[in-house]
Amino acid sequence: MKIKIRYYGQLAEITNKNEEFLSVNINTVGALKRLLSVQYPELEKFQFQFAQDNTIVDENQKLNGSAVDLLPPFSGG
Amino acid sequence: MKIKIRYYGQLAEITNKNEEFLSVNINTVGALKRLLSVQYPELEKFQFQFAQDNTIVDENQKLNGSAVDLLPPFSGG
Amino acid sequence: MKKEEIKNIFRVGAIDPISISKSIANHQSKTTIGAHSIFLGQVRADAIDGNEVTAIEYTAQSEMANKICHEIKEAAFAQYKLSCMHIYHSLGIVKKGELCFFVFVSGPHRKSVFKALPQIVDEIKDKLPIFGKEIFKDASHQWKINQ
Amino acid sequence: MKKEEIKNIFRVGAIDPISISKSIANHQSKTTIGAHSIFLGQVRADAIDGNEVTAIEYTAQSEMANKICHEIKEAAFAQYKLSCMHIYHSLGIVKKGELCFFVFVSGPHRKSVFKALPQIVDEIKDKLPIFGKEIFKDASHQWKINQ
Repeated sequence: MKIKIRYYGQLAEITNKNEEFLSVNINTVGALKRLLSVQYPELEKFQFQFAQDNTIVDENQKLNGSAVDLLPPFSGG
Repeated sequence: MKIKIRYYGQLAEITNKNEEFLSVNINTVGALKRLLSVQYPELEKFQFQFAQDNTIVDENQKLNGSAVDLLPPFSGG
Repeated sequence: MKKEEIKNIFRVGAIDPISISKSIANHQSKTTIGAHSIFLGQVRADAIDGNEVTAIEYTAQSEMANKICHEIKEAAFAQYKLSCMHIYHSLGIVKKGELCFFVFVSGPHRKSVFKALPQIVDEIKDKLPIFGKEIFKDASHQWKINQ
Repeated sequence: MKKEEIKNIFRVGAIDPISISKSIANHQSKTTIGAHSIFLGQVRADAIDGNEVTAIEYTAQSEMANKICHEIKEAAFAQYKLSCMHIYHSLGIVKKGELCFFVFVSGPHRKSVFKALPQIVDEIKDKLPIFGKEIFKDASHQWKINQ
């Protein structure tokens, strides 16, 4: 499956990109998380959440082909 | 003693004046209240408070020659 | 903070929205402020027995009202961490839909301003000798009662 | 009340005080409103280890933020007696002393708006994927953390 990953805030800084397409052979958000930790070891040091279809999702969530967002802690206002 | 009495809000309507000077032979706010109830029997029907020197006073308060304000319930805002 | 003098909170007629934006803009040089909160009272066209309020005419014992308002402000400054506070109330006629009351509280953080603002608004309504006369469409009137 | 569509809360750059007075003035025809309350967030020039914040640069997952903000508004309308609600948040650079966040709640009476406003502000800060980068005088930066 080819999925779009979008990086926000400090995570865009760490990965040095706002988004990328990855061809992956995995099914869950948890598996994606492990894959990204290999690609970007620095990520391990940071708190972040995943979102798919504009909704926060946990690690059991199935990847459905929509873009996946990596969101660091929110600091609006 | 000559004192200035000031009437506010609905009380100005009832007495038909904003202020008046009264020459009185009394010492307390309570006595003034009784005197004004004679002069304006309609006042008995209304809730109001007295103030002297910009402070709410009770009926035991001595008249000190400053103006006395008759204040109906407050409705600012 | 230096002791503030007693200010005149009263303005003749409605409070102009433009004056509110000026008041806000005046705070842009105060860079320790992180949070502002504003309350605005607006005259409602309440219908009472089929008759509609078209305006409120405000009168006040303004010297006493200004003195008590000053005490309310000083108490709020002592109780909460605030940077500044601005209060205006209308005197005279304010038509339905127009603004009659403005309370503007600023501080470093939102928690203090959110606690202070309702308290100040409630105290002003409770303690200041201000009197509203509700004027109806048919030119009759009744004296406003605060809940 | 008709179902509202999802609105875009984001504005590029600082929020202009003039737009706030326009927003206030737009409510003068709504004569069932008696109370407005406004929250404004302003960028503080916080000093951190001798370095001073000169601006915050905001980014967001704006589609998700707008969706969640819409849900927060709908929940507040269901919970409190409110007439209207307007929310803006800045994207991009907002300099110290400038406004980055605006929440405006109106209703017939003050009690509802005073309850709704802090709740809406807190939820927006907690739940919307918005990210602030604090830019210092010496051009270094750090990522803002909400308390």
